[in-house]
Amino acid sequence: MKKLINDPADVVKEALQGVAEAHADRLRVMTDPNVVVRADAPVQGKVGLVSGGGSGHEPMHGGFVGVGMLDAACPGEVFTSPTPDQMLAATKAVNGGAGVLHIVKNYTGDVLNFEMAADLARDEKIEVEAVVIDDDVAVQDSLYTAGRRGVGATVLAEKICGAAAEQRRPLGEVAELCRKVNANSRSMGMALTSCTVPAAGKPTFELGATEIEIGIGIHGEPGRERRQIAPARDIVGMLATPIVDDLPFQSGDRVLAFVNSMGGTPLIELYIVYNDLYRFLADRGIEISRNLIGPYITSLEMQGCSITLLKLDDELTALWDAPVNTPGLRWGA
Amino acid sequence: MKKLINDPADVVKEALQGVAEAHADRLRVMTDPNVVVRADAPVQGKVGLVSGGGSGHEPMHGGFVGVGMLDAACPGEVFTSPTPDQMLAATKAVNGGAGVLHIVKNYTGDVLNFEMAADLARDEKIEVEAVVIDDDVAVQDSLYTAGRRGVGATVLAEKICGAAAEQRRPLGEVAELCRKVNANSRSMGMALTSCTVPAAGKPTFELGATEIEIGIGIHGEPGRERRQIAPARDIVGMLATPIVDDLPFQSGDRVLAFVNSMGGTPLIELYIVYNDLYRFLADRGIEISRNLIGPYITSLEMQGCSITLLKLDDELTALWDAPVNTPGLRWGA
Amino acid sequence: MPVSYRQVSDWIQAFAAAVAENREYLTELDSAIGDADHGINMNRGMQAVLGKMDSADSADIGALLKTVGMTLVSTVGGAGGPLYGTLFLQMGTSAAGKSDLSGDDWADALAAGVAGVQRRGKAELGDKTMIDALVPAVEAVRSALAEGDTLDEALRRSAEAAQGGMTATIPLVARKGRASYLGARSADHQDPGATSSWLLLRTAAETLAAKDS
Amino acid sequence: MPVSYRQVSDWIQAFAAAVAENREYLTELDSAIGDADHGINMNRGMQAVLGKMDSADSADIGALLKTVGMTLVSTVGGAGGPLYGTLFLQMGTSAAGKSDLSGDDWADALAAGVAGVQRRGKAELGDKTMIDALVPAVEAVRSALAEGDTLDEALRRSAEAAQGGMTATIPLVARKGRASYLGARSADHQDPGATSSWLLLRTAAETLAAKDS
Ligand SMILES: Nc1ncnc2c1ncn2[C@@H]1O[C@H](COP(=O)(O)OP(=O)(O)O)[C@@H](O)[C@H]1O
Ligand SMILES: Nc1ncnc2c1ncn2[C@@H]1O[C@H](COP(=O)(O)OP(=O)(O)O)[C@@H](O)[C@H]1O
Ligand SMILES: [Mg+2]
Ligand SMILES: [Mg+2]
Ligand SMILES: [Mg+2]
Ligand SMILES: [Mg+2]
Repeated sequence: MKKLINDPADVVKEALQGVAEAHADRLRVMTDPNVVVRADAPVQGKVGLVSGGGSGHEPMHGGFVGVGMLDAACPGEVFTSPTPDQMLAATKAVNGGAGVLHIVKNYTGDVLNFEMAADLARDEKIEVEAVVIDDDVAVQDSLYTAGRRGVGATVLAEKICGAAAEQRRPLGEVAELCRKVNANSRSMGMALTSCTVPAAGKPTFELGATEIEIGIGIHGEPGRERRQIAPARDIVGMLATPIVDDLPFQSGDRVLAFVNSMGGTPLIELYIVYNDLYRFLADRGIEISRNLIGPYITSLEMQGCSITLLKLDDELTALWDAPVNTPGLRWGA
Repeated sequence: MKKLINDPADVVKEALQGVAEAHADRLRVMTDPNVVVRADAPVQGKVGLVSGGGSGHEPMHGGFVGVGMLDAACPGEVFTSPTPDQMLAATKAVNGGAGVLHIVKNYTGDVLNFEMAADLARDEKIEVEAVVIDDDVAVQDSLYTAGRRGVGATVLAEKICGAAAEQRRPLGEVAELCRKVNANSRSMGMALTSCTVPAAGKPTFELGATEIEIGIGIHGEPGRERRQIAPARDIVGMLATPIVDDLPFQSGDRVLAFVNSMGGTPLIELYIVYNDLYRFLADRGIEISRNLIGPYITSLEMQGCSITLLKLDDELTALWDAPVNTPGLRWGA
Repeated sequence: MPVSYRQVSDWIQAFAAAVAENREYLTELDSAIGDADHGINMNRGMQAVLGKMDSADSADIGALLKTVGMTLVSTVGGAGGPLYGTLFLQMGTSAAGKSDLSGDDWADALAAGVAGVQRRGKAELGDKTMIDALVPAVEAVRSALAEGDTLDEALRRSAEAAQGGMTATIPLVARKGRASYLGARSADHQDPGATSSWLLLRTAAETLAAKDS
Repeated sequence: MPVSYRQVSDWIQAFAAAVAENREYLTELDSAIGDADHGINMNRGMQAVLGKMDSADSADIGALLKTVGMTLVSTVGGAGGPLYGTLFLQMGTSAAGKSDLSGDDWADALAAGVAGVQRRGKAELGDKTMIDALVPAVEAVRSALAEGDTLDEALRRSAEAAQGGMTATIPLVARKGRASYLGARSADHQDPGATSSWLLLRTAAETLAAKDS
């Protein structure tokens, strides 16, 4: 394992120290339990937005804490959901009297820990709502399983709900908006290479020199199927077809197209993917009216990409365009 | 070679199409010759900033075109400097009557092509100044060689000079400022892995499972020495010591610390490197008053990082803080 | 002979040792159908538990088990944290105030813990989770005691049942947890959580058995 | 017998073919001490040149060589582009208006081209660049003609000198170009540009030789 780290056991701790030193102007980093929180939290009268999940997906979630997005993020160990005490501490730290929204990616660990945290917060008379994000079409949904995974839509929901919270919308409305973003988003990812959890020391899975994994999860969970490497335009087809068919996205729809790097894939390849996605959607009469291109929800150094489409209306578009000032996402401020 | 591309020969062309489709609001992409130019160019009365270089370093340079930074960028083939006709077309497109500054990284190819372009532009009565960036301390400087390479300081010079040009400072001043940024910047990089030029199809160099390359160039040029993998804090020492000794940076100095990913190294590792750099500098009484952390000057999918330090004064700090609105770097707008 | 406070604390330490010993193995299993962290997570949690042991009230088995549960909840994370945390918390509630446990006390505590895991995780038998090891373990200890077995015998049968449940997860297609994302591809792999649960019951049989047997 | 327009255009096509054939080899050499693109760049440029050939004025050798130079400048990039571009542009100026070249015309044109490369790149003999192949080639053709050799003979000796200069770059430590960043580590590698320059002179000897010899 070749990584720019010291002791594998200290990866999260030292990365958080780096975040604290780099962004003291905007963020505060609390330790045991670990929480990244807005420097000016709690903002009185504003709904507090809390998310969290395993580390290794940077900039998500800690890099999305700031004005116009999250109030706090709970970083777990690498690929391991954080614990209820972190979520409780975060919830208390951002509660400005208007209640707190938990944005939870649909993984058993995240859901169970956030449930425990919400119970504890309610015991302390803090109003908490939780919305579970489950946009990954790679996983067949079913009542009898853990259901779909939460992936790219999480970033979009955090940005859009953050803007709504800045407008002082009430908790119920912000939660409803979060469900709306989730309901109108679909994602799918793929991997060219595996990734190595520092504490594990070896790749989570093995891919042959010409193999790719379609439908990969953001924790290196194997995906739908293993295939041979193909041209970018074919891979875009493999990802975008199930996405478009699932919602479905239809001719005349305006969408936000989010082309995400899994961490190890450089921008030049993402723009090629974006170009192929642009044509794929144009052929179907779907117009990209907003886009996000880069490494925003990653899996350590994994090479690959994911595509997320969000069906936009005027409300979502305006909230997306609203100012945001975080280390990971910034405009208008 | 596993990459998200179509025909290797079309990598630059298709990536530029993606850029054009994604950023039509801010950029215009001209073809044969390829130039990425500000949508509102030429800006009358403003010095035009033109840079360029081989592709494969994204977001540099095309991603830095926009208000507050570059007016145009000339993307060459992957790792190959662009050609004089591109630079001439860019120079004409951004000439708002106040002259044009060429920001050139010190590579023989870049220097020779920009020289030819400047000659051609002057033939057309356009006032052109060129500043060559050479901040890489990995290469021993000497009058008898091609000298030091231009690396991370290029990004800082483009941002700072872009801000000065927006203030309508004259060409001579902006060029002088560019030399000042270069004179006060030092950089060094390292690689954990090689990278593969699409047209070549195989890694530019080979690194063993436990080897790293110290002093790597951004085109995969071998560096100072090959070493065994070491903890991040030791690697920071290997990069930061020659940087600090060279200028030298001294106790009491305020610096901008730029921790850059070579493309394949994820953010979580960069923050660990930043944390170690922060301590390294604190031990020497050097204060980081600004920072930039992320993949800004990359080498395709290469894993590794580079460190750039720029000694700041109030003028440079104010220009760094000034609004910038490009796909790759954005704040205050 | 009843189970003493000392034996329960020996059990926790033996479980911690077994998890440490099988850290790579559990992570290995999790990398096949999960995200390669179960051994790492459980080990981090049980090491933290060892640090808390002495600080726990030195007579109340319930208090001890609750400390274990709270510590796991706040240090393990993932699915394993709340689930194992709930298991110990519920066992602690069942054993609250007791300084030793009869066979039935043990069976009641284990049953309460497993019921808690099912409430929290909503997994059924056959979903390819730790439940597949835990539920048979509860049934085995109960029927053994009902059939008049000694506690030692009952603990042995309980551990065997857990092991059987663990191996039975191999052919199963997961319906809960991360493995469920794989659908049919989750078959032919042993569930990591069921494996750590077997370690839990195996160490119980090793440590809770009457010292004089 | 003088060199005809037709032969010069045969030479350009033969050079393009040799570059295409050695594309991987030149890139290989460049990956050892450069950035693995010399073969790719030169081939892209020479393929573009082939596309422009017919469009060139069909009698003026100078015009033909200038077209080649302009095309290389605008399609090759890197160091190779301006350097080979300058070489052909200066040769074109020297041969301007000529529809055939005597031995001395050829020597003058080549000398002018190489002088242009030196002005542009500031490399000296021994810096481990294409200059190490080109300068000996100029000297060889001049002295051969001075010694009364036929043009065919002079071209052969010129190509041999280029080859000697090329192999002589192997032990050298680079002082110019990307390879100079390596310092001592640039030794024991043959310079890619000197290698492409040898191809240039070798194909000249093959194509410019009198047809009836
Ligand atoms: N809903 C559930 N009910 C019971 N056990 C579960 C459930 N979901 C997952 N598990 C257990 O958790 C184990 C995985 O634990 P761990 O790897 O620590 O968590 P994560 O999957 O979050 O990484 C699985 O092997 C399974 O036995
Ligand atoms: N200053 C110079 N003068 C003459 N030739 C040079 C000079 N610098 C580099 N070269 C030649 O250029 C060759 C490299 O060309 P190429 O790989 O196409 O350009 P780049 O180095 O920009 O990738 C070197 O092998 C060397 O022969
Ligand atoms: Mg996990
Ligand atoms: Mg090059
Ligand atoms: Mg796991
Ligand atoms: Mg080269």
